[in-house]
Amino acid sequence: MKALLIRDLTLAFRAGGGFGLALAFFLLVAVIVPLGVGPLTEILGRIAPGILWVGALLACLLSLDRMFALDYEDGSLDLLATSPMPMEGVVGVKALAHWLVTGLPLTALSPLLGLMLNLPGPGYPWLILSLLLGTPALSIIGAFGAALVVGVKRGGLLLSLLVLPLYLPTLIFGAEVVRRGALGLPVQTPLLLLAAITAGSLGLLPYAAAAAIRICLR
Amino acid sequence: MSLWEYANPARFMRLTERMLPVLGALAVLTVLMGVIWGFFFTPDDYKQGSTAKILYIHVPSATMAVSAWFMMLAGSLIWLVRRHHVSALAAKAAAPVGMVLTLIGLVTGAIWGQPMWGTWWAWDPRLTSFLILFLFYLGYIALWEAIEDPDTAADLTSVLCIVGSVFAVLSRYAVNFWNQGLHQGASLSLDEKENVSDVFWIPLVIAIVGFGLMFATLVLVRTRTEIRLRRASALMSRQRRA
Amino acid sequence: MSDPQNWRAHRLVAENLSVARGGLAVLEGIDLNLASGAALVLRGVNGIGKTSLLRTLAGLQPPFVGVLQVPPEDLTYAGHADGLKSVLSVQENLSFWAQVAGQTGTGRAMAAMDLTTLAHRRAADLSAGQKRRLGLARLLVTGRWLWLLDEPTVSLDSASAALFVSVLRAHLGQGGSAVIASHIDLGLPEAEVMELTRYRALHDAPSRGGFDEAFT
Amino acid sequence: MPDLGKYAFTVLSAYGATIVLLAALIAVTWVQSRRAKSRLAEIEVSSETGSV
Repeated sequence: MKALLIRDLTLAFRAGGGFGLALAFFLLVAVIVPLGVGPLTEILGRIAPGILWVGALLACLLSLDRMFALDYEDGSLDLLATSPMPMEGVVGVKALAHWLVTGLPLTALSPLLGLMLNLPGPGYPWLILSLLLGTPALSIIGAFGAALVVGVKRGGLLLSLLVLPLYLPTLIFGAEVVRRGALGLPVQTPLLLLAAITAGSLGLLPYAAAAAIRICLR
Repeated sequence: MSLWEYANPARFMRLTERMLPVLGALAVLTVLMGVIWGFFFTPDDYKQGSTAKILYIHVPSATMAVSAWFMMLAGSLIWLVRRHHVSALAAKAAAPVGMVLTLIGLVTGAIWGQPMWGTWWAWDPRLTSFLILFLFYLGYIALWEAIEDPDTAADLTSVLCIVGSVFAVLSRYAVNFWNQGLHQGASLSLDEKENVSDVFWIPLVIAIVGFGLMFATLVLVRTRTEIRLRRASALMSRQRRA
Repeated sequence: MSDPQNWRAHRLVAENLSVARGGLAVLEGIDLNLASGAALVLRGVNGIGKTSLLRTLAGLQPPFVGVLQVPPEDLTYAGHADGLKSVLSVQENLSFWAQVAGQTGTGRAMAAMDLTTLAHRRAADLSAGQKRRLGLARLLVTGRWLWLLDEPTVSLDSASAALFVSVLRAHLGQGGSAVIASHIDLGLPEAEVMELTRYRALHDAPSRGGFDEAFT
Repeated sequence: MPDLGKYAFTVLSAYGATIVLLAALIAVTWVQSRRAKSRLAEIEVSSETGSV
């Protein structure tokens, strides 16, 4: 398990691994939206929670199709499936690696983008906390989607179509935490619901994703 | 003879061959009866005026749009547990029907809301939930289309249907939560059935039954189509090998 | 766990095995009984189902019909693709698969497949034959009893092929076993040869799902 | 025809949209069913020995 995590992280950081793409995309969203919406700080501050969460979600989506497809093409997935490692563990490790190279850096970068979008002061801790709690769900839900389209050539667009609806509850509660936090309202309910979605996804989706991969390899 | 024997394609074809004309005729009859009764012979609502007549198409299609997903879920579970091909194909056949009914629910809902909201689209929680349901249907159908091997496609779409059901329910609650306080009272609730009197209620029930029968008819026809295509491709691959 | 001490007791048994591709049986009635130290070579024209049979034995796809008994977690599969990452070095690729299999040490495997001098070269910079040798070295580092090999000598020159056969023979000598799909003669006279043409599924073999019956 | 009052356009467009969508669904279902039928018939004939 550890070996797989280290290999995936190494691959992500080596040339062509795609680390930083998601971050650059996230940054791009924060630049593009004000250019489209206009520079009024008041409006930007109001929509900042939503933009930051939508940006993080799309950035996560960007690198999902590589998660299993590359290993499928070069035969590694066959070899992992016949190895003593349980497929659920493989899925979990892959999702963890995805989170470490996208979700976690996105969370770290988010306060800076919040600044650029004029997010009100009280919102920052909730922004970081909600992303920290919510991005693991994005990674594991994404792993499930990627597992479904493993055998499909050029499955990128299909993957987005499958995964985006599954992302909606996470998005709604995550953005709600930040919006309420920014307005100084109590955030407990959406925060707990967000945590519940993450916990539930982490607990159950590895089994569904592993089943999907086994089906694809048949 | 157990019910499961109808999962044999040939037996299913023979049974539905006899059933379809009756079912189809019943469906046309009840749909027309419910809708015509509702459209021509019900009074206007004291609050909503003649827009209440949209009820007789909106509510049945919305009801069946959700029921269709549940039927697909049942079909997927039966396929995963008992490996009956007809069950998987019935789920596949139901998806486009469910999607169109969802679309009808969305369009009629938006049109109904227009005079109240003053706009063609409002992010009313109910409409938003249906929009999300529509996306789930799209994804499910797209996954069926994308995978070549039929058994693999059946397996993967079944897994998607189960996981999707959980997330669809979550989305429903998330949307309710997200929208609270945005339209406070100003929005038209499409859910004011409590004070609907019998005058409206009876034709509505007939229309719902009619839409249900229509759904069943369409799904049966489409399942038969899918079964024929499966047999055709099975024969094809045999010929190719011979 | 895989310890060559226990290999003598291992056995691969298949009874009346049918193998399917795309829901249609391609091979049927296969009986196998592979003892420790034995090798089996699968022969047959392209498309007869060699790969499907190997993938079934590997547990990647379920048997269409029949019973299959394989010592759990004591096999390794080598398909057409070698499972190499082009940006990782020979050494890194190999030690990854060793760790996945719960083993350590890659030196012996690299020496056996004549890769030691290439240890720090990236897999992207290897020739096709060198890649294949790396893929076969992976078999050694996993330390599994049963090797399931799909055309292992493709893109190997005759010297490398001979090297591979000697490695395979050493594996058999230790009590290991192998099932090999191969077009060409490997120069492994002790291996039993199985001609798959005999097991080709009949034209009217039943397919999955009961679509064999006409509807009218 | 009942008097639909000021909402005539609203009500009629809802019914119209429904009829169009349902008609399209039924038409597509019918065409697909016809096509599958003729395709299968063709293949059944060409593989006389095909049915067991």
